Amino acid sequence: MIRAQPFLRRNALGLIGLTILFVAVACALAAPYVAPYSPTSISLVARMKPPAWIEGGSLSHLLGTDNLGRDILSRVVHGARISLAVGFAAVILGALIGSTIGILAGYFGGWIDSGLSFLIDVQLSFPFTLLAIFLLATFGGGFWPVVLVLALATWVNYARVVRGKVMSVKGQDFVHAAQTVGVPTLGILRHHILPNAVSPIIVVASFSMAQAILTEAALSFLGVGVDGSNPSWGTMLNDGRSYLQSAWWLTAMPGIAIALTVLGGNLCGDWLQDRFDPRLAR
Amino acid sequence: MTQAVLDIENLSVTFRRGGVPVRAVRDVSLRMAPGEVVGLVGESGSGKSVAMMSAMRLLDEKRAEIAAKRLDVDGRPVGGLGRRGLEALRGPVVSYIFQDPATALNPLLTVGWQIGEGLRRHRGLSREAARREAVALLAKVGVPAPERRVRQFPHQLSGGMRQRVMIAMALSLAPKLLIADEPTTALDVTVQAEIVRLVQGIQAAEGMAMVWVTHDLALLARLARRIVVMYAGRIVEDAPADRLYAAPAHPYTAGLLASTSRLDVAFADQKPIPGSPPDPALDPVSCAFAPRCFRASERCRAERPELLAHGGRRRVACFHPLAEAEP
Amino acid sequence: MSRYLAKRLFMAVLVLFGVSFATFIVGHLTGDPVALMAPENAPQEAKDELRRHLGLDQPLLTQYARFVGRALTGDLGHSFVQGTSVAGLVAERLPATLQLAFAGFVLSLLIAIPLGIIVALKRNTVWDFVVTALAMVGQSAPGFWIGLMLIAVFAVELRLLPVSGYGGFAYLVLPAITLALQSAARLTRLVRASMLEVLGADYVRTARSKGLRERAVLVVHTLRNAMIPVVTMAGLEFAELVSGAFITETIFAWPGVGRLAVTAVYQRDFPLVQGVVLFAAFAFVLINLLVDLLYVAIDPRVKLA
Amino acid sequence: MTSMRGAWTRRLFLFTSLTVAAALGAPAAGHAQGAPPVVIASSEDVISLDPHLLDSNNPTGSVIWSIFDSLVRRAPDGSPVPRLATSWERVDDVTWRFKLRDDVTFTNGEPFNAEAVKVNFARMDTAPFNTLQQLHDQTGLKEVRVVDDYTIDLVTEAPTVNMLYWLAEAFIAAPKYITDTPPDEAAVKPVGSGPYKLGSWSRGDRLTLVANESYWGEQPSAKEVVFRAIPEMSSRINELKAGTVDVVVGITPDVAGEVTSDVSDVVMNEGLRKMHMGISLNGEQPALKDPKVRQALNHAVDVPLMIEQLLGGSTSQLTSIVNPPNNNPALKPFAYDPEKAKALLAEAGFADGFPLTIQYSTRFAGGKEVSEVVASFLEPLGITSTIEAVELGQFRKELSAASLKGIYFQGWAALINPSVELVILTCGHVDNSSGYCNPDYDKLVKEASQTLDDEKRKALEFQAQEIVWNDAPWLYLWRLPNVFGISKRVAYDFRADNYLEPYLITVK
Repeated sequence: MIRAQPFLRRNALGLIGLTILFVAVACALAAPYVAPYSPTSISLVARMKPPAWIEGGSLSHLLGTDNLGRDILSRVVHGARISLAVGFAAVILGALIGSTIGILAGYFGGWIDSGLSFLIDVQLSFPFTLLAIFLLATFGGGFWPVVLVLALATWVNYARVVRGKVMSVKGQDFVHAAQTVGVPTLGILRHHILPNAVSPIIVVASFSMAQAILTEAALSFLGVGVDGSNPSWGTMLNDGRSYLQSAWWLTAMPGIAIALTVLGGNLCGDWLQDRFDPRLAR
Repeated sequence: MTQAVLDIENLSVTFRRGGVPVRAVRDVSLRMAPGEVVGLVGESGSGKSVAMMSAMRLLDEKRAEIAAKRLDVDGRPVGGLGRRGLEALRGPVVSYIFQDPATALNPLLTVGWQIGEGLRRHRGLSREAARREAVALLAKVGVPAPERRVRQFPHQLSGGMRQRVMIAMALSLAPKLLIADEPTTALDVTVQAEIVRLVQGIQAAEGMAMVWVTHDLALLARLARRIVVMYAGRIVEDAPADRLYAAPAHPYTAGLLASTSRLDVAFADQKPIPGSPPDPALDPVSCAFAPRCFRASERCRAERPELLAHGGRRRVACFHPLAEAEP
Repeated sequence: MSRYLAKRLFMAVLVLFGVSFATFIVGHLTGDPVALMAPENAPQEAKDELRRHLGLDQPLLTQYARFVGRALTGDLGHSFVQGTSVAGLVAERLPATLQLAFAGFVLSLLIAIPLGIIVALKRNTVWDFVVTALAMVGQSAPGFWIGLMLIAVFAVELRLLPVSGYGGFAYLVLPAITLALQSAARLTRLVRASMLEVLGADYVRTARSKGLRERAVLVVHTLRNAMIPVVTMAGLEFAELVSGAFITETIFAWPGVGRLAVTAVYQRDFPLVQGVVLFAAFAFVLINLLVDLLYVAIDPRVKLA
Repeated sequence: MTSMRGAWTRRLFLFTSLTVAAALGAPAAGHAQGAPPVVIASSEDVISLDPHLLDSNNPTGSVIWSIFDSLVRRAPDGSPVPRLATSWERVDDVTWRFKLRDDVTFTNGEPFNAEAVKVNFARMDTAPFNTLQQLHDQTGLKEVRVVDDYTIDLVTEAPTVNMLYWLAEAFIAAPKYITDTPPDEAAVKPVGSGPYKLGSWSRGDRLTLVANESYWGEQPSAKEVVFRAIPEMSSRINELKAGTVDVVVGITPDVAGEVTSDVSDVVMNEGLRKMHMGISLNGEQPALKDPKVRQALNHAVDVPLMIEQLLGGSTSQLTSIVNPPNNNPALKPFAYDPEKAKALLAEAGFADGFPLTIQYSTRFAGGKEVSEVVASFLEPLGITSTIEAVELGQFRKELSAASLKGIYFQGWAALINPSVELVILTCGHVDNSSGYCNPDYDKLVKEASQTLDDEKRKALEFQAQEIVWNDAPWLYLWRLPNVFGISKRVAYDFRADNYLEPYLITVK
């Protein structure tokens, strides 16, 4: 009847979140045009220059330079590519796996449901961080391994939500109707069940996106993150951690980028959750 | 004249949502004598529940703005009551039966506890005494094996059972005014009749005043002596039941009667009112019913009719009433 | 009631089996522990002998069967690297981990529950906005960043607290706060949301309609109901704290199970990794069982489930 | 073990009874009366106190070195110093004779004698100890002969110059105790004859050593020494600055500046590990087979600038693959000369450069930075690099198989022993990860290792050094610098090999 929060403010927060994400994505896509320098161009004689507004800084490096004299602004902008790509790829993969399992479990029920639910239980009982370190330390880090591990960690969230949604939709008349007129199972799944499960998937996805970026940073901290020629924000944070006290900007800049993007994801998640289904469990 | 048990003058309730005010109740005036039974009818969203809840100040006042020239219950100006005053009013003076007993009862507490709570608060009964009283009340509302039931939780009871618990709760302090807010809509048809009979019997026995809020005119036929019809937040007709049924004065009332399932009218003859109620966010200066009214004139679309006496005990807000005023 | 419990227990055991099998397979299909244990220039024969000594030359399933058989008697095998019993190593670290997890958990509840309730009651005020925003930001900031910052401020600049290590109460403060802040951020938001939902519930209005005192409405009719989702989440949080405090333990040189696990993973110390994962899964399952029991205590509807 | 278990169950009980106060009020680590203990912070835990499972110099090695004695001590410059052995001589080409101290007892009262040495050496040659103990493999030791109670002969298969070197890490435990005690228990309750004995050990947190009053040598200045494991480097430095730690091991050179404070100083020394970018001759880039290309790589990188900027000038360039003082002084580092590098590449037929993979592992700090900087130096030559982090286990596997892709960051042989340092680059050697193979070099190295005459051997070694230097199987970088933090209240002369000898620490 009457919403818990004023309409405008709820949307305002969502819009702020969307704006943040939009800016991040734009940075990522336009990185070569936005960044003033190459993110990998090294200048050993220009190391550890502070941001422009600190004494000793200069306008040529707005956010300062890192331990190898690379421009931090350029690295943060390019870092958006890797970090967001990790986030998106993990979300898509996790959503694919999780939704498929959720739909199968929810729609067919019976032993399939029991089996898949058991799988969900096992996965949930696994200490995730340990699993991630374990897998990455054994197989080595890198973009795809990290994405895979993140997807492995998040599919459960999709599976649970989707399974619940499918079970409730399954009982509704239009599904029965479709079944009685002989629509094949795949058709029912695609045209009747899946569309109804989309909104919870999107909500979980925006939270997972935020979580993925944060987890990537944590994995980098433990030395098993994405590590390549181009930096992710997590890698930058990790690289700069020895200089926390002497050159705080090495960690502060990617840290702020992470916090903002995660904030954006969480705000969007909250907002979508409110819009789609206020009771949807996190 | 005896003191009215409920005396409302020019009550308006406005909800604020994201800057757009929504006026759910507009300029409602209603006066009830002790022991009087009033049926309050209207479509959902017509403001009938909101009006009744504001009499008990049960609305969330962070969102609802209540304005009234007079809002008295049993002679007490409700609008000026502090927290203490309100607590003293709710229960012993006026109590409320909510529509859906499935959600209106706390799932984590035994029904005995929930019935006894008011008694302990207002009569200072001990836990044990309150429990005994709860057993008696359950017996009174026709719950079998009340000794066992008091220890049960709401989810262990059927829908009808739960509504009886709600009723027992509302009656526990013998209020002067009982507001029953569609207490049967959430129930099976067969159970509905039982509940109606139960409430009717208790009202007759105890003699308290009662407002029965419903969208079902037919139901009120054997319950209420006086019927008040609301549309788009306003009272459009207020008349003794027999005269209203016999000859509705407001076209909306007529429409309601025509659309009501009555056993004596063939299904084919039941006519729904065309169109739908106006957006409550709008605040027309015209008659709100005009767009759906078959008698609407230019005047109806330009000016709003006031609720005026239409004969002795009748009030109507219409420029073109169907029934002639009676003396 | 007993059937419900029996079913839960059975599931728990099954889950532990699943976890142990998965760990075992993943662990053994990858990498050669001997390559990491032996020094850079150890001779091949010595490496082969070590492999035999550790039983790594046996077929996988044999190794697994032997592992499960021993595990049932509480013997989780021997650490390749440290040469001592895994159960002993885990047990040795357990007090530190529990101490930290428990302190972090209690602190987090002490922050989250009152704050969440107050904010819910004062919703849409400046307080609400500030606290919700802080919780959002707290949830968005990487944990190790918070930890390192706390050290820089309270230990190095102000010298109020020790930088790291394990000892008395003073040593516990910073790591516990680091853990608590993040978990508190999540829980505060949950408590607020849950409170708001319950405050808007019909039965709260019913309680008010009975003329109950506002405090009674809050305590009897709101808090308990609002705590139901919080209990689930808090259980998960606690389990996460017990099994997942790797980063905090690393930063604060806290001799807990988390650090043991990380080291074991890097050293490819299979028996130790297995032991820790099993322990963590066990803790998780146990805490969830406790949460289920707690449910039965606070929610009468659960008994039917 | 049982007593320990009792302790934790009791503590666990405190928790389950939900007494917060009790849980939070766990007792602080106790201090002995008198001077506070000397606290040494390292990144890693002490792994095991079994003297024959020693696998790293610090902290495990430092602790074992303090609790146990070996026959010979290795001085910081690599030369042998008497310890449990008072003197030694070569009886013939394959027999070494040692005279032993007759005044030593182990802390459990067992006497030290020739039999004790025999028992311990025998134990080292069995699994699982023989993967970590290299005495037998490296020296060809085949027989331990007890001559009398305090004289012992060590017989090897072939003449060896390495006996004294490896004896320094062959520690002697109380023979009866080590034989009769299950390995589990021996690993946590060591019984030796060194300057310290174990006080207490809480794994993952701290290990306390207390002075051994019955030690045969001089009593140490630090009566109580605590080894703490603090994995995070910034935490170790912070502890030092806060005055709660006295010695910090494992600081990367680029943050050395942060170590100095009003209570602490930084100490840097050039370590022994020779850091380089190994050049994989059999990897995916065939250009690397050409010595001219490898020389070009060496000319292309400005190593002095890297040392200056990245390492704070804390170390110096490699001048040979053999550590001083045994290096060939005639060899000079490749000069930074991009033009010459280009010319060399053109000569080799790669004027336009080639793609190259640069790999590093987490084994050595700074691998990533070094790889990135090297890549940026190679870029002007048209060499386009892809940088890859390789997981440590995988990295080691590929090192042994000499199957890395292009060039890789690695450090070898933190020791002072030309024979061992040279053998690494012989054909097919397990550590020859670049796959370098030059028969002339192999011949010289082999000849040198069997030459007992010091001067002649030195000449052969110099020749070998020169060959391999110019063949450039490595992109030569620097000797891994060691950076230590030390509090102003203690004094200690740090060793280049990272072993700490707490009994040499002076408390001011």
